[in-house]
Amino acid sequence: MTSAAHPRELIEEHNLSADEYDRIVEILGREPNLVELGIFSAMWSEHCSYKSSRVHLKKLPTTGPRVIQGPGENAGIVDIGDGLAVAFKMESHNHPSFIEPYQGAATGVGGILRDIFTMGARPIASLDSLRFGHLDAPRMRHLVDGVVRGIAGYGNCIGIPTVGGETTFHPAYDRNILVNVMNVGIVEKDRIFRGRAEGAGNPVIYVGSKTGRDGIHGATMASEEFAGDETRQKRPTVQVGDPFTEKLLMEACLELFRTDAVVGIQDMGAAGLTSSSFEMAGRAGSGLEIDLSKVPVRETGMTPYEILLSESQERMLLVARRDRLETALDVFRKWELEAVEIGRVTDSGRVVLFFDGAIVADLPAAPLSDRAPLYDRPCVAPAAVGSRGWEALPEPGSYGACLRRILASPNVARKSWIWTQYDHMVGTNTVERPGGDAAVLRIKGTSKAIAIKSDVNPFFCSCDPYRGAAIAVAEAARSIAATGARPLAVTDCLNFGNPERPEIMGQFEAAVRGLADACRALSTPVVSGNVSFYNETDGRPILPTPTVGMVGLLDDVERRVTMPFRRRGDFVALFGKTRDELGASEFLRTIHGRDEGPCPEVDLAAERRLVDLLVGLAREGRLASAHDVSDGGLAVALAECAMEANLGASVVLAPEPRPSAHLFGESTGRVLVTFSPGERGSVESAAQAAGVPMDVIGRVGGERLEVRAGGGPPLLDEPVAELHRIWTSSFARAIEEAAEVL
Amino acid sequence: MKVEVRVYPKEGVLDPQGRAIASALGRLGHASVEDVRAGKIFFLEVDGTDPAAVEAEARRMAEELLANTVIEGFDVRIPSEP
Amino acid sequence: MKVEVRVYPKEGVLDPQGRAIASALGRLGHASVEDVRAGKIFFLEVDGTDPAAVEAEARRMAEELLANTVIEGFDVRIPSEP
Amino acid sequence: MRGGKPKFAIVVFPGSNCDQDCHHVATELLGCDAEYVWHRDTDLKGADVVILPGGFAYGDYLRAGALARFSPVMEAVTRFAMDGGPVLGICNGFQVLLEAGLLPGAVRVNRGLRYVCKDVHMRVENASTAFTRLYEPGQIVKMPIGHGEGNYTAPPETLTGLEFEAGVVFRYCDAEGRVTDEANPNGATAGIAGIANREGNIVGLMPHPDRCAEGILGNDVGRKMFESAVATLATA
Ligand SMILES: Nc1ncnc2c1ncn2[C@@H]1O[C@H](COP(=O)(O)OP(=O)(O)O)[C@@H](O)[C@H]1O
Ligand SMILES: [Mg+2]
Repeated sequence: MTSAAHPRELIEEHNLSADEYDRIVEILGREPNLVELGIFSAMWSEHCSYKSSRVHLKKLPTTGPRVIQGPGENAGIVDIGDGLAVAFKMESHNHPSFIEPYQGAATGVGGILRDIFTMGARPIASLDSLRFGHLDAPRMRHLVDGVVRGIAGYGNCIGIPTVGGETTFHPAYDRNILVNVMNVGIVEKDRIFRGRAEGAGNPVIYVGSKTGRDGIHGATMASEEFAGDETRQKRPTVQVGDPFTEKLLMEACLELFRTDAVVGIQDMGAAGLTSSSFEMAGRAGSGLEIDLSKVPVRETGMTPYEILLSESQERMLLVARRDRLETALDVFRKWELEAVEIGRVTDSGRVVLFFDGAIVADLPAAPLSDRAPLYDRPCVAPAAVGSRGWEALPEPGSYGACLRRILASPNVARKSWIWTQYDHMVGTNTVERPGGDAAVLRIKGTSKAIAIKSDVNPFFCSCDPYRGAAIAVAEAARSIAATGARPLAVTDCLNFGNPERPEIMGQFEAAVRGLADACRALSTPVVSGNVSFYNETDGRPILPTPTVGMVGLLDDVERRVTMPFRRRGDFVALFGKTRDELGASEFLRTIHGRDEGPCPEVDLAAERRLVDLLVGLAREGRLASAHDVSDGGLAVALAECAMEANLGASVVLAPEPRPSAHLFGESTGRVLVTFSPGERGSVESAAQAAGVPMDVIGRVGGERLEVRAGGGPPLLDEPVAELHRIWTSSFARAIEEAAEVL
Repeated sequence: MKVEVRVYPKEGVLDPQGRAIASALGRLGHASVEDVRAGKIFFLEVDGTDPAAVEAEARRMAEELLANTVIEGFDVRIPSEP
Repeated sequence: MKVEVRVYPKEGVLDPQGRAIASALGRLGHASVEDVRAGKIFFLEVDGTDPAAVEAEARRMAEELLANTVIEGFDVRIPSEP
Repeated sequence: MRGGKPKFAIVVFPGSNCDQDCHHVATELLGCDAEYVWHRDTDLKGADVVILPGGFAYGDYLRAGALARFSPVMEAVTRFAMDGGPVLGICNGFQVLLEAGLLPGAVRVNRGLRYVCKDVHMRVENASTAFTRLYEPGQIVKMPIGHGEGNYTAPPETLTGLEFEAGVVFRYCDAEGRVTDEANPNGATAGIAGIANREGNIVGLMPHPDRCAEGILGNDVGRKMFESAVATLATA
C-alpha cells in the first residue's frame, strides 16, 4: 500500500489493513478522502461486515416452511399462522457494558428493540443473557448491578417486558462481560417492512434524537480487543440511552406503518447514518443523495465525518413515498419527534453526500457490502478438554450438603433479584413468568402462545465448542418443548475472543458447525443473529459463548405445561438417559473447584424424539409438570420442581451410574415430568412409541425431598422449605454485599 | 461540617432529562428557557473541622460513589454559613 | 443568563436515597459522614439580562414544575461568573 | 351509556404503556366500549369512566407524573372528576393524579432504591369507592406491582385526614392480612397502597389491577375494580 492522500498511521487508526486500503483504491479508481475512509472503516469493520465469520455462517440452515425472513435484514421473521408472524433477533452490547454498565446495557436494549419494530413488528418481550466474572473480581458487583439496572431502566420505561434470561459467572469473564439481549415482536404477515431505499425521487427522512458525538467509532471499538488501560481512553464514546424518545419513535413508526407512506426503514445502529444509508441503498440496488447539513445535530461544529459515524441512539432513517411525505411528517409531529427530509433516492447506484453545498463523499453503494473483505482465517481445531481425573474422586460425605451448596452458587441460585427489577408483566401477555423453563406469552386475539428461551452452557463449550453449541440448541428446544410448545426457529449471538488467533477461529468454526447440525436435526432454522468477536483482554479470551435464542409455538395456550410439581400422589418420571458424566458440571466447579471436562455427550436424534414426545403429551394434556434437567443435574431439577411448588417428593434411583453423577451429572437429553397415576399407561406407551427411554422414579408428596438409590439410607432427605430458603436468598446476598446504591 | 457535592452530565453527553424538562418548560410558557441540564446535589454532613480535609474527603466520595465519572462531572463546595 | 435551581427533600421528610447513600459511604470507609440528603440541581440557561427578573422566573418554574412542594423545598441562585 | 354499558376513556400520555392493557380489560373482558384519549385532546369523548394507565409518562424524567399533569387533557379530567365522574389512576396514573393535586400526597423513590415487579398483598380498607364496591371490607387481595417510585407519603395532617375520612383504600399486608414492614414493598407511609378522595370517585393505587383481571394470568381479582365502576354507574 502506498497512499499519497493519507499517512499510514491514519489508515491504521481506521483499522484498515494495507490490502483493504488497496481494495478501496481499486473499487474507487482513486484514493478515498477522509470522510470516505471513515465510511469504509466502519462498513468494513468486523462488526458491520462479518468479514471473519461470513464463510462459516453460510453453513447454518436458514430456510424452512415457516421462515418469512432469514438473516440479512434487521430481524428474522417466522410464520405462526392466523395471519401473524414473529420477528426476533439477539444482539450483544458487551464492550459498552463493560465500560459503562448502566448505559451500555440500556442502549443494548434500545438497539435490539429498534431492530424489531423497524420490521413493522410490535415488540412483546425481551430476554437478557448475561455473563459476568467472579463476583470478587474488580468492579464486578458494580457491573452486575449496573447492567441489571440498565436493562431495567430502559425496558421498564419503554414498556416492553423482560421475561427471562440467563446469568452465568466465571473468571473468564472478569474483564469481558457479556450482555446479549433478545427481543421478540409480533407482526401481521402482510405488513412487514424492510430496510430498502426504493423508488428514485422518494424522500429520505431522518427521525428521532439529534446527532451528537456519541460513540464515534463504536463499530470499530467492538472490533478491537481491550488492552490494559484503554478502557479509560475510549470513554468519551459512551452513549446515553433515552427510552422515552425511543418509546415515541416506536409508537410513531408503528402508527406510520398502518398508512401506505413507508417504502423502507432502518435504524441507525452501529456505524449510524453510514451503515443505514449504504445498506438501504445496497439492498435495493439504488442510490441516495443526502445533505448532511440537514441532519439535526446536538453539538456545534460537527463535521461531516462525525455526523456520518456518530452512534447517537434513538434515530431512524426512513424512505417515504414521495406523495406521502406529509403523512409521515404529520405522524412524527404528533409524537413530538424531530423529522427532517435529508435527501432522496436515486437510481445512480451511488451514495452521494453533501455538506454545505459541497460533495464530501461519493461512493458506489453495493461494493461497500458486496466487495467487503472476506477472510477465511486460519483455524486450529480446538482440542477437546477431557477429564483430569474426576472419576477417581471419592464420593462426597453428604449429598445433602452438596445440594445446598450448589443451590446457593450464583450460577444456580434463583435469579429473582434480577427479574423483580424488570417489569416482566407489562402488556399482560406473560402467562408464564421468569423462573420456569421458557417464558410463555399469549398472543391476544388467538388461542396461541409463544415460548421463548435463551441458552448456552459456556462450560460445555469451553471443553468442546462443537458439542457445546449443539447442546445449546438442544437445551433451548427441550426447555421450549417442556412447556408444550413446538420449537420453531433460532437466533444467535456468537461471543468469542480474537478471531485473528487460530485457536479462537477454531472454536468459532466448531461452534458454528455444532449449531448448524443441531438446528438441522431439530428443524429450527437460524433466521437472525449476531457475532461479537474480540471479547478478550491482554490475550485472555472469554469462554466460547454461542448464545442461542429460540422461539416455539403453542397452538393452545391452555395446554401449556409448567415446571412446579402440581399434586400429591403424581408419578415422577425421567425421560432420557443418565450417563456417568460429571465433566463440566456445576458439581465439579462448586464442590471440588475443578474446571474440567469432558463435555457431556449429545445425541441429536434422541433430542428430536424427546421434543416430539413432549409436544405430543402436552397437546393431549397428559402431563402435570415438566422441567428440563440442566445446570446442577437431576437433584437440582427435582429440587426446583419441589421448591416452586412447596411440595416434596420421594424418589428412588437405579444403582448406576455412581450417585454423584446420578444426582449432579449434567447428561443432556433429559426432562423430568409428573403425571397423575391414571395417565401412567398412556405416557409410557407414548414414550415407548417415540423411542424415548423413560423411568418412573417416584411420587410427589410430603414436605421433604427424599432420594434413594437401592436400599440403605437416603442419598438426600432435605426439607423443601429449607432448600427454598437457600435457593431464593443466596443470589441477592452474593450481589448486594457491596452493590452500589446509585 | 456541611459540604455539598454537585454532579452533572459532562459536556457533550446526552442529557435526556434536561431536554425533557426544557421542552416542558417551553410548553408551560417559559419561552425564555434556552437550555436545561439536570444534575444531582448531595448535602453532606461530615464530622470534621478542617475545610480542606473535608473537601478532599468529599471529593473522594464523589469519585467513588456519588458521580459516575464516565459520563458525569462534579464539583465540591463548602457552603458559607447562612 | 445562567441560573441554578436546587431542589431537596423538605426537613422532616424521609429521604430514602440520602439514607442509602450515607450507609454505602460508611461501608466504603467514609466513617466521618454523618448525614446525606439527596437533591436535584437544574442548570438553566435563560434568555434575559435582569438578574432579578430571571431569578423570579426561575422561582416560578421551580414552583410549577421542578419541585414537588408537597415534599420538596427549593432555592434559586444566579451563579457568579467563574 | 349505550346498552347499559358504560364507556371507558383511557388517557394516553406520551410514554404511557399500560394503555392497551387497560383497554383490553374494558373491552375484551368487560365488553364495554373504550376509547383512547390522546393527552392533547381537550374532551373525553363522552366517556363515563376515566382511566389513567400505568407507564412512564414523559419518561418520568423529572419525577413520576410531574410532566404529564400539564397535558391539555388534564383539564378535562379534572372537570370530569370534580363533577363526580369515576377516575382511576393506576401506578403512573396514580402518580399523575398526585402531581395534579386530584389526590393528596406524593410518592418518593422506593425504600430499596430499586424498581420492584412482583405480587403483593393488600387489604381493602374502603370497599365503598367507585372502584372497590364489589370487594368485601377487609378482603385480602393479591395484585402485581411494577414501579420504582411508589413510596407514598403526605404531610401529617393529610395522613390524619386520609385515615379519618376512609381515604386509604388499600394497604399493603402479608397473606394473612397483617400490615407489617416486611410486607411493605416500597416503604410507603402506613403501608398505603391506594387512596381515594372523600367522595370516593377518584381512586389511585400503585398496584396493577389491569395485570390481574383474567384467569389466564393466574389471577382475576383486579377485574372487580373495573366492574365496580360499571356497578357504580348502573346504580347512579
Ligand atoms: N438475567 C436474567 N433475566 C431474567 N430472567 C433470568 C435471568 N437469568 C435467569 N433468569 C431466569 O431464571 C430461570 C432459570 O434460568 P436458568 O438457570 O438459565 O434456566 P435453565 O437451567 O432452565 O436454562 C429462567 O426462568 C430464566 O428465565
Ligand atoms: Mg440454561
